[in-house]
Amino acid sequence: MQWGSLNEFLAMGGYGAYVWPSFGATALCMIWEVLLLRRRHAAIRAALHQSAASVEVAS
Amino acid sequence: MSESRATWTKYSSPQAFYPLAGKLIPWFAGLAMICLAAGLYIGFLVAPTDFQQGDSYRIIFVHVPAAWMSMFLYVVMAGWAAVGLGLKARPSFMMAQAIAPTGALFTFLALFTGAFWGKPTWGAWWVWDARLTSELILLFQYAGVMLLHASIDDLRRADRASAVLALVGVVNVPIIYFSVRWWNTLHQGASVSMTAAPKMAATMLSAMGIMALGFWMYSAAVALMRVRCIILERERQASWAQIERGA
Amino acid sequence: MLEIIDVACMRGNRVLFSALNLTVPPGVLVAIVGENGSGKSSLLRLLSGLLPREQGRIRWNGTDIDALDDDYRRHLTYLGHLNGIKDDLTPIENLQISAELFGDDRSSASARGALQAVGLGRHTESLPTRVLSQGQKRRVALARLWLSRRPLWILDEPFAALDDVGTALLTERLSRHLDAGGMAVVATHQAIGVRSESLRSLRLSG
Amino acid sequence: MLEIIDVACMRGNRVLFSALNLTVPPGVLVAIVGENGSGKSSLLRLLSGLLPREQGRIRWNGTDIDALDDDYRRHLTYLGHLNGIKDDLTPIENLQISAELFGDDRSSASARGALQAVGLGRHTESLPTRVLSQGQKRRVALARLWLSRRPLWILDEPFAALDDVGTALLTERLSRHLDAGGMAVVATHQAIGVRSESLRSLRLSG
Amino acid sequence: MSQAGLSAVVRAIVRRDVLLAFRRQADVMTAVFFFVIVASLFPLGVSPEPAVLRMIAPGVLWVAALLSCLLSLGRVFTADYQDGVLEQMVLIPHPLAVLVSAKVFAHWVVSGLPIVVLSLLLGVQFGLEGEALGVLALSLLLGTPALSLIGSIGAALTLGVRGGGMLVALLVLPLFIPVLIFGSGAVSSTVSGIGAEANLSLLGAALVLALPLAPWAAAAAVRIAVE
Amino acid sequence: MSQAGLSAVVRAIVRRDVLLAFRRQADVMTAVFFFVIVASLFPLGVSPEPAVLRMIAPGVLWVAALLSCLLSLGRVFTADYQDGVLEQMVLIPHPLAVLVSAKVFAHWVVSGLPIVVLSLLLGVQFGLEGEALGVLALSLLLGTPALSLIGSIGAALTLGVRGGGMLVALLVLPLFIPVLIFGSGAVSSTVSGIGAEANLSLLGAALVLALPLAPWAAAAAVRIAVE
Ligand code: HEM
Ligand SMILES: Nc1ncnc2c1ncn2[C@@H]1O[C@H](COP(=O)(O)OP(=O)(O)OP(=O)(O)O)[C@@H](O)[C@H]1O
Ligand SMILES: Nc1ncnc2c1ncn2[C@@H]1O[C@H](COP(=O)(O)OP(=O)(O)OP(=O)(O)O)[C@@H](O)[C@H]1O
Ligand SMILES: [Mg+2]
Ligand SMILES: [Mg+2]
Repeated sequence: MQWGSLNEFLAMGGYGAYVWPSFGATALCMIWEVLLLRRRHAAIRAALHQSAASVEVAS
Repeated sequence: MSESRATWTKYSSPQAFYPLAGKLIPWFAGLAMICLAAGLYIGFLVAPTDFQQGDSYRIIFVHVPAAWMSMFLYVVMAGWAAVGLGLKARPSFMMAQAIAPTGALFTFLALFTGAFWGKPTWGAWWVWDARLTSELILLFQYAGVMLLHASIDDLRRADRASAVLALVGVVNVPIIYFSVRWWNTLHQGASVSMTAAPKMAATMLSAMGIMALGFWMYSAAVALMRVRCIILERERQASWAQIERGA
Repeated sequence: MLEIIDVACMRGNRVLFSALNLTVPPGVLVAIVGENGSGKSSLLRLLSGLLPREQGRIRWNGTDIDALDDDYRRHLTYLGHLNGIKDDLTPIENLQISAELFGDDRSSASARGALQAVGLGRHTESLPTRVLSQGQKRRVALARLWLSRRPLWILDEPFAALDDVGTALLTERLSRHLDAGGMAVVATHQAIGVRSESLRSLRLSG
Repeated sequence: MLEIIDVACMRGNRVLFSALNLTVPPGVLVAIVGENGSGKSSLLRLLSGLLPREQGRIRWNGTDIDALDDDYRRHLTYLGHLNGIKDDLTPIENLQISAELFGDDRSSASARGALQAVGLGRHTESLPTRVLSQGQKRRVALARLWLSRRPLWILDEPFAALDDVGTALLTERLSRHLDAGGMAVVATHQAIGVRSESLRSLRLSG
Repeated sequence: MSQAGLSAVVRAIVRRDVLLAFRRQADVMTAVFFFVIVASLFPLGVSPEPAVLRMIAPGVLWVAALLSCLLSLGRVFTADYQDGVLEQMVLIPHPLAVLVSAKVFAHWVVSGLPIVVLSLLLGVQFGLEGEALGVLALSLLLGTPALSLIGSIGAALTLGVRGGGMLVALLVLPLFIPVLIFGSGAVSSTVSGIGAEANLSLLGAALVLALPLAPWAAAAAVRIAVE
Repeated sequence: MSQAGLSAVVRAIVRRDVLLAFRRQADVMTAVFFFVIVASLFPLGVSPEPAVLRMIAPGVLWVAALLSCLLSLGRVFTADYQDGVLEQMVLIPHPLAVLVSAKVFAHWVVSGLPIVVLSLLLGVQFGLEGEALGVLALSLLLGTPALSLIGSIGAALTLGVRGGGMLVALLVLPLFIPVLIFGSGAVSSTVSGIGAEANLSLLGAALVLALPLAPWAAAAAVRIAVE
């Protein structure tokens, strides 16, 4: 383990301003994509529910 | 022969593909999380500081896997497109459509992390180097495929048109790469060259490999999630999709 | 002979028609009628091979049209909603070039003859088609039929924009085509005045 | 009241008609008939002020339409060969926006009502107009008439591409318009089924 | 008879055109991508060296913006002309020049504004920094509306004159040249430390001049086109 | 049934398209004028200094040629698509790829060839001389047909698509880039005395590759468009 303290870890040898945005952007994008997809899936399912319900009412 | 044909048609119909994809997703997602956790652990806590670049080199652990995925996913997308055109199989087109956004995302990430690496190492956010330029063009190609698909109302037409484009583009990717590289070396000396990156220690390499594997699993999981959405959206009125509403 | 077997057509999640069966023997004109949006144009595009079909078979003289490909197209004259003529060319140029492309009689005399037959006088002959009226443009497109020797005609609302004279001329041409053993599939909203023995009608119910 | 006095129309060196006189009193529909190319469309464009006129006068309630300018246009609904709708918008959006532009009733309820009146069902309402059939597109354009309160309608072949149901619907709307004291000038190739007292006809002889 | 106020009509036109643009989202993206791609062609065609790029950057970015504006504008009237919406617009009982301005404004919002924003990013890729970057964006903010306005004349003229269309549009390009010179001049004078005020105020003047005149000319051209 | 030989049909298509181009003469002029104007914008936007101009000349002239080709190409299929001529072409009983090639060839004759000729003039204006000028024209002679071929794919893919015009640019420009690099590379390496053979032969290879593949892809796209 090469990091003396959390601060040292966050500083990344003076390159923190470059390293963390890179990892942060990557993490954000990936999480965002997953969340978006789950929302999309849920929305379609809800829509299917509704249309199914209306079909049942109609018939 | 007839046997294998039967299985093929079984999985080439959306209603068979949908639950299959659903079963696969947790596996890929779990593997992705394990790999990413391990990769980050090795990358940040085990791998030593580079004596030339200092700790900025750690960007490599996202940059390179993202760059690899960006190119790999394009090829996979084009492959599905080819299968779709050849066999007229709808799920293949859906897979191609599902992969494109993830590919574009990784392309963007490669560019972004590359820029954040370039600033400390080269002193510039951007240079018109062969790799960078071809990566930028790859982003345009992804955008083209996605925008073309989005611009056509008729799904069947949209599928086939963007499949043709993806195929033409896959021919172009290596051509671009070599042409830009060649152009670059003609004009200027090797003032910037990524091959001059330091020889990497085994730990660095393994961290990078594990991260890449994690990205790979992530892409598979996300593509399958997206393809499930696409299937449901498209087959909205099909009776099996109605049944699926409870699942 | 054109056979349509169990054909279905789906556009944008909606089934326009399905299990459609139809046979067009020589000498017969099938009028496709139906409400707006019932799928007449789509059916004609299926028949001409422009719209790929997902279900059912279409056979020309016993062979599937997908297998025949160019050999099927060689027997076909299709005229859609769009006139398929170039606005910047004169009627006669338009006609001659399309004759050349489809391998019909391309002499300028017969092109001129066809234009006259369709009721376009000398003074329109040398104008760019762009300045012609709606109905005159349609006539230029229809003039192709006077040159065509092909057995199967697929026409989408050919009478639209035509006046009474134009309608009569076209009806007469259709009759001659049928008499010569030709076949025709015509989408239309109005009655077609050919001999009733050679007229059949298919209603799409949308 | 629309008065057309001694109007002539020349297109490309050819006089289409001259010394044309016509009066359209309230409650009257004038059907403009004539062969293809006789100048029907040109006359309508003259009347609507789209085509500048070189000779003669056109008066609206006694004043020259050139002098009235916007005040004339405020009384006018013109529908040409072209539908004047945006392919990328849905029928309902198209209708609402054009109502807004022309100061007609723009509530979404009345737009929906107009579409229903013109026979476009719910399932077409939310599709882009681009995918509709020829006749359905025409109906979207015609739906404007169900919102229009303007007294003068100028319609160029409104029945083209319509099926029988559509024709009946439009005829009924025209009759109501005339009954309410409206005027209409309609170029057409087919008979218009409004009450014969309110129907006049003008033949352009080409 | 019923009548809509002028402002309601203007709002409706702007709303429709923006709605249309968002309906075909791809369209908005495309104008922007076009700008980016054309700008990226130059490093590829000319030279990737940072010094050279910094020197040609103002000119290249301005030319790319100009072309992108020209091309996207060409479509605005054409589509309306072909589907008959334009002739309906002429019949709206309000001054046509105002209606044309509304269309041009909508066009600028959809395809000019994104370019202004994006120029900041591309400026960085070409090695511009600090003040020069700001002046680039500011010059485009003043310049692109002027381009849209002037371009609308050409776009309208191309409708009417059959065949000869494009030729007339080419007559409009010379009118773009002052805007281009002031715009890229502003940026390059900042780069070389002279200060951009003179060029920027000329650019502003061009915009103020175009604002009333261009819609008037474009409206006349539209009237000819629909006859 | 009666049938026309393939060569007669190809000739007829080429003849019609060239005839059409001459019918609207302005159209031919446009591609050419556009080339000239874009090329002339740069001295205005960038810098009028001869040394700078000579350096950027290969890139600028090639980019101008590329854009000009792109723009004129976008129109080729569109007109045919809208007036129904394209669906008739699909029904011609001959291989569609060959018919598409005929159209592309006609397009090149009308708008590529004039650019090749004109580049000699513009090259002189940018201070190119002797061999460089010859290489410029030669590179365009090899490159513009390749551009037309590749561009036809994009043009066909965007038929009937919302907001087609600019989308073409997005789809096609990435595919144009190798041609641009080899083309401008040939000229600039001549200017700097390295010799252009390598670049020229790559350009030739690109043309040879595009010749069979592009019409095939474009034909597939046309079929999709008319369905
Ligand atoms: C915006 C900027 C950048 C972009 C778009 C970019 C793009 C790429 C791409 C596409 C690859 C994969 C290439 C391959 O596997 O053959 C890659 C790999 C790599 N990049 Fe970058 N890069 C950027 C900046 C940087 C910088 C600044 C550095 C370090 C100084 C760097 C170092 C590397 C290394 C070491 C690899 C792995 C090399 C290999 O596997 O052969 N990159 N980059
Ligand atoms: N991409 C699509 N998405 C949804 N619906 C579509 C699509 N393409 C076509 N349609 C629908 O399919 C039908 C096509 O009708 P078609 O043009 O074949 O009708 P038609 O019988 O020729 O009508 P008309 O008499 O009006 O010409 C229309 O109802 C249209 O709304
Ligand atoms: N620029 C022009 N040059 C020459 N002739 C022209 C020009 N513009 C129009 N015409 C002629 O004027 C007539 C215009 O007809 P118009 O469109 O008014 O006819 P119409 O009665 O509406 O016919 P249709 O029933 O076919 O719609 C046509 O004969 C056309 O050839
Ligand atoms: Mg139809
Ligand atoms: Mg008419």
